[in-house]
Amino acid sequence: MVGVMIEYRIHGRGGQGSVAAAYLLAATAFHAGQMCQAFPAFGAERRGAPVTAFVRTDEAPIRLRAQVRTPHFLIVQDGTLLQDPSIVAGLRPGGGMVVNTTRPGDEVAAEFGCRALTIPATELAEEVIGRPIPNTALLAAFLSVTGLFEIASLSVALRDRFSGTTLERNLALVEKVAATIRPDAWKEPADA
Amino acid sequence: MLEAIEGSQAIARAVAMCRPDVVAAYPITPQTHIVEALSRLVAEGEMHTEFVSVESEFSAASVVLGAAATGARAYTATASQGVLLMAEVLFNISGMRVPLVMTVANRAVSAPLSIWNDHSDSMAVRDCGWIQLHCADNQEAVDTTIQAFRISQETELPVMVCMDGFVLTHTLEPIEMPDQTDIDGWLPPLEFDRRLDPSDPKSLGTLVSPDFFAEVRHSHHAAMIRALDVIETVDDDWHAMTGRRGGGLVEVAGDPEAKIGILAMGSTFGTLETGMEHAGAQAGRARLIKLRAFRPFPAAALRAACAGLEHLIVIDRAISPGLGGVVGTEVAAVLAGAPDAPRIHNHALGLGGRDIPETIYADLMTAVADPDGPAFSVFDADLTKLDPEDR
Amino acid sequence: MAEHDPRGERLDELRRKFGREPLPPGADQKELTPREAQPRFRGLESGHRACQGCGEALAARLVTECAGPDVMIANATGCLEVFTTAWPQSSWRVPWMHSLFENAGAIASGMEAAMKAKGKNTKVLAFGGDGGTYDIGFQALSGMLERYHNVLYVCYDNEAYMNTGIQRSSSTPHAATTTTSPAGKERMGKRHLKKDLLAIVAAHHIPYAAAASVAYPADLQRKVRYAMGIEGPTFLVIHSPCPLGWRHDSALTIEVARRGVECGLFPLVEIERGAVTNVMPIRKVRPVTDYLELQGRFSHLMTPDDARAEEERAHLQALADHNIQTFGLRGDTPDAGDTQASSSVGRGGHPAGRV
Amino acid sequence: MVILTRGAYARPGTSLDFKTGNWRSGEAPVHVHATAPCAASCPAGEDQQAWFARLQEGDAEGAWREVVRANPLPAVTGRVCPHPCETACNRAALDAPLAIHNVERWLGDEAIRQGWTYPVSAPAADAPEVAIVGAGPAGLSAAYHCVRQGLRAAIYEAAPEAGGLLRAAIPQTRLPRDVLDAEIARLLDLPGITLNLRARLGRDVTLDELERDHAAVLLAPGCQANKAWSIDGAVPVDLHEGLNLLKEFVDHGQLPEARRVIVHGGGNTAMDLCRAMKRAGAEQVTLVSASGLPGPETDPSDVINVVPRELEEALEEGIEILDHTTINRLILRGSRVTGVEVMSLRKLRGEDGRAHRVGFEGTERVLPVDMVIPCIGEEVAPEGLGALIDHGYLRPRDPAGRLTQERVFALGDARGDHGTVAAAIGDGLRAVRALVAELEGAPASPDGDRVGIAPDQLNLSYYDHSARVAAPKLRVEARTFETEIEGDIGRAAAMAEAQRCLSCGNCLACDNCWTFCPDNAVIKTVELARDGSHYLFDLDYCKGCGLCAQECPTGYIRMQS
Repeated sequence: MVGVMIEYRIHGRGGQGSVAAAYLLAATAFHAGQMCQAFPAFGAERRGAPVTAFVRTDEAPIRLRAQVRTPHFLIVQDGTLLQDPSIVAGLRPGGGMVVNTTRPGDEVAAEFGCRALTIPATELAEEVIGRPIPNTALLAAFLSVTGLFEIASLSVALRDRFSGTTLERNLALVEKVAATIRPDAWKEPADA
Repeated sequence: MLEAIEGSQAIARAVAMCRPDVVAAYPITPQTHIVEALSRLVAEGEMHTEFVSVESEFSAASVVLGAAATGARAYTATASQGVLLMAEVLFNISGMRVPLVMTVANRAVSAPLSIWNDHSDSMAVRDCGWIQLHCADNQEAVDTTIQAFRISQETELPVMVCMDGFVLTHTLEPIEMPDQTDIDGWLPPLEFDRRLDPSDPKSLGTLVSPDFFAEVRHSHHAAMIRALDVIETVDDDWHAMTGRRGGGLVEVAGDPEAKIGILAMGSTFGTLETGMEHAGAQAGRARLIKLRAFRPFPAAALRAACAGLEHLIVIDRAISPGLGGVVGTEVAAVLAGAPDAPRIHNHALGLGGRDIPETIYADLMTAVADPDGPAFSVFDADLTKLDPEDR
Repeated sequence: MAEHDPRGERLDELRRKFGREPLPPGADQKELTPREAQPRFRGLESGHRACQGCGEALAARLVTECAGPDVMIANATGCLEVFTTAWPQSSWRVPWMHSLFENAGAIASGMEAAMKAKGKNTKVLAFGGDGGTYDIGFQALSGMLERYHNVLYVCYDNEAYMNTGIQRSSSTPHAATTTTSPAGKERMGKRHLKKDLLAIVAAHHIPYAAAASVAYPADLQRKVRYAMGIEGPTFLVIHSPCPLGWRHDSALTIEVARRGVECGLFPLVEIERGAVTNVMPIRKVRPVTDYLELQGRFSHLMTPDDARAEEERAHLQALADHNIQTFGLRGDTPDAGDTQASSSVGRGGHPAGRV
Repeated sequence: MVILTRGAYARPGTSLDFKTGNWRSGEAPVHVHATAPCAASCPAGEDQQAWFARLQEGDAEGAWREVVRANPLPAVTGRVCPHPCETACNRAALDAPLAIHNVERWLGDEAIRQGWTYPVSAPAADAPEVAIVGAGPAGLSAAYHCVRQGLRAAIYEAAPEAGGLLRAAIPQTRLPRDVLDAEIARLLDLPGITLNLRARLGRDVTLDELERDHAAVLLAPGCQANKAWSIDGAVPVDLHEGLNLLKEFVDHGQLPEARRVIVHGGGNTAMDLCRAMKRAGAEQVTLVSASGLPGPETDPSDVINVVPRELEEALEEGIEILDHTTINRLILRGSRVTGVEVMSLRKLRGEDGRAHRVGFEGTERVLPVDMVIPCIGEEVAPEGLGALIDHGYLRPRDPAGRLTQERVFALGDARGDHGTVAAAIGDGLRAVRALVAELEGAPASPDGDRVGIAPDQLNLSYYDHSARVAAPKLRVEARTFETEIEGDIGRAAAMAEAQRCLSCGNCLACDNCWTFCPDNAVIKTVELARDGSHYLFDLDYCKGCGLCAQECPTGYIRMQS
């Protein structure tokens, strides 16, 4: 996919760090030598409301400012959002979603007709970081499964953002999640 | 150094590099991240400034005016309602010819309430006598912010740096952040002769009789016209140091030979560029004109940029109800009378945060071909959403 | 041989600071005019366009002459601004700026922040009338106080919007007539009470808030000097009669102001950190009618055999009595700080002023 | 051509270009140097306000020099003057008049203690010499003022000592001899004064000789002859004339014995005599006076002519006073008086518009007495004056004292128009001033061109209440023939009392005008301006509001067209 602009859409609820996830993903791409762009779908909603954030990565500078309508990938920070079938609106054929849920990935993939990877990110975050913030675990899983950027770039991005114990625990979480995912599983085109 | 950084953070860092003596600001979406970032820089000791956390935008503008009048370098930022609350002070600042810099994170104006981006706020104060520069991306916003301090000092006019709220302020993207030592060398200390000073106690803000008021306004206008040169010179100087341009007065991209031009201010420009690249041959290539200096209005530069065009689409991100688009009207005015003046197609779009998709380019190019197309429209309005009586 | 002369150095420093350069050797010493040779700082110069007997002009002169010259002033829109600075002339001899009606507190905040940023200790003053202070500029004032700017805010209280031609403000006393609170068949002047701004200001828990009157210049200047010495927000409201708006003879400005204090309607109190720390006791309390009778704005209250007038007079008397009781203003035993001692003069000036 | 400044800033103090003086529609402030009521009422011609001003500045010697511009004998007048200045004092409208006499007395005594000398230089040896008849207060004052004016003076005094009535008829209890001696000695020591004692006019020297040998003659012989007294022709055989009795008492300390005494009259002589008789042992001493005691009942022009404190002391000592009363009839047993019939009377305005005393029938009553002492006044002794005497006195034709003859003046009690020491001293001043003008051929210097000033022209708001000083006084039981009854108030009290002076009509240098001018149009100067103040009105800027005049405590500023 190198040389092509890749678009991502992140779904979550207010307070779950969805915008941070978008910024982290963009920063990861940046540290991997890509150009990037991340921004939230700005709303006046408060904590708990569904929120969306967008990311673009590309070899070339990104001039486009429109919201992401046809993402290559979705990152879903809250499994309950799957109740809304329009969550996959615009998802490109062959695209995939990484979802924070305890449901099996196959089941989700079947329901939405796309590749899907599920991990219990909240539980993992609670276990390793001590707080129910699923974004780091999801990003680690996403990077592992897509192989888009080195996991190490995520670590750099995390280092820019956090320090001390928080950083250490996030890095540990990344390691732990990455170890459970079959790397580069989505590198080859999906059967569709 | 190139950094992946959110627009607001980058602006705060750029402001800090200019070492303002006094910063006063009041939070308002979507400018809040800038105030917060500045507060954090001050709290962390990374920025040595008197940060005055005021009780309103009105006071924010007043505080920076008071500070700047003493010869201090001063900065503020706001958006939307904040701009309007400041309006009275804005006229006052420029009328006294006091140099200072303000960021406007452009946002629509209530009612109805909209927290999203358009240019209604800065358009509402277009006649307040400030220099008004519009930025297309965060790099330009950073570069323009720093340039603004120098332009302001050299012209003794206040400068408003406009950047699209959310679309730029909340977007993380790679930005080349200047080096502090470079800025220290590039931006001279503020020398303001008319400053309030006990050793030469002048009175500022006097009452001027009809015998002299016209001259006051003329000189203000003349200073704005002279500022056109300053804006370009400063940008050249910036380019000499950084290798980047902040956008001069007007920038042209796309096909220089094209007969159709599209003119836009702010972040819409990038979407148009991308839209053109992706649209393919059918839509055709246009000349894309980016208007950076809205005040002073660069009439000559615009005429040069538009030379040879048969059609010019002017995009407005605000509306003057009962007239149409302000930018469109003004562009038409400066091009009027030229024998080969292009036909102006004025469209307002992206009002109140309406997303501007990249397909807008093709849609505009299609519309321009319609000989019966309206001189002005709210281009992306879906009239079916309206009661027929209200269409 | 040049000896070390600390005083000379200090003089040189002051000259540099205030712009009077020492003359080069051999140059003719300029003969000072009597005006230039006056033994006081002239912050507000002659030639301003205030009305005859203007209490506000007097108050501003008194304030600046003991506050200056190392100050700068933020002046709200109002008479004081208009009559002092008709371009190209200015009556000020201190750095001064007028911005708007409602932002003197904020402009002063900015000046002070700039002084702080530049490490200068020039004191910032803010001047406003009651319109610019009690009403439209109230928010900016409150913000300035809350943020603890080192500013002395002086409100020249002439109890109405005089600049626009005498309209009521929230400082206009109850029952006074203005062009927007006229007396008529249905009305006896202003229906509402004078806002207790001093209490509101004091509630910001600032170091010093005080009331002064032009009738007691020594007391007024003592308060200015005290406030000038405080690092932090301070507030002074000065009762400044307006002969035009209050409709009294221009020669009676001081007499009216004096009676205003002596009847208890304008108590001269000092409040530090929210607590009343000093009041000017009234040696001999006068009835409010002594105050009202001099002023046309209260003439409708002086109609004989008018029950409504009688009631309003009684009301004003009750308000004065309330002040007297609240602040303990009755000073039956002579006191060095009471209304009489504060205004007494002797050969060579005011005894208090000579101390 | 005015060039616009960027942003329309203005330069400091440039409003001086805008002359607001043309806003004045009518009146402008002027300094009006009025005469304070104390000075206006002083028979000696002192300007009390002026010397109080020096005291307020802490300059006692300067104050004394100010006093002796008019009055060379302040230690005397501070004791014996009925002080009309205090009666006139505007401070009465505020609390109580100043104790001017106490301060004057302290100043006079202080001058004696400190040995202060008159600010006078010796007249030229060939300066004109003026003959002065009488070395009483009028004559002494005249001699003093001659020297001040550069003339020489030759005094002719019949008595063996100078002092006149001061020495002959004022008891020690009011005027100690050492004080009198000291002031007279200081005066007579002045160069240019010669004193000829035991030189009686008409016996040792004649008026013609004096006129011939001198530039002028000033007649101050006093009143040495008692007025004839009888009640309907009845005169008791043992009649004692009041003044003679008093002189004898002052001279020898002797008084006739009597149990019940009536003194008839209403002046200080009568009062001194009453008190002396009482102190000498009389059980009951009654003053019968046609005039009234001060009070609302009495017209101010008809008040008993006595120093108020003397009256007060007399009442303390048990003197009975029957005012508005006259003696109708003497009840004689043989030629000795055993009682008097008295009757109430009043001074009333008659149909002719003049005041007459009218007795009221039915108010007659009889008082038993042992002795009646008439004290109804004295006349000029005619010896040597002959035709100059007109109905008992040397009645002058102008205030300076000129008589019909060229360069002959009448001074003091002999004029018959007033009867106080202070007036006598003032006569000396006025006569010499007029004489000098005449000798120099200049018009008489205008006296009294200064306007007066009433309390309502002052602004009393600016004066704090302060109590009048109370002089120490001997208790009644402790009063003797020798010791002075009223004591010294001392320096501190004198200085404090001086601070009470309102400075009526004169600049107090209080800065009020300078402080209150909203237009900065009052300029304070270091040098004293010609008009006696430190302030100038800058009429280029004065808008004529009148605040300065209104707030001037002393009424020194007035608004005039």
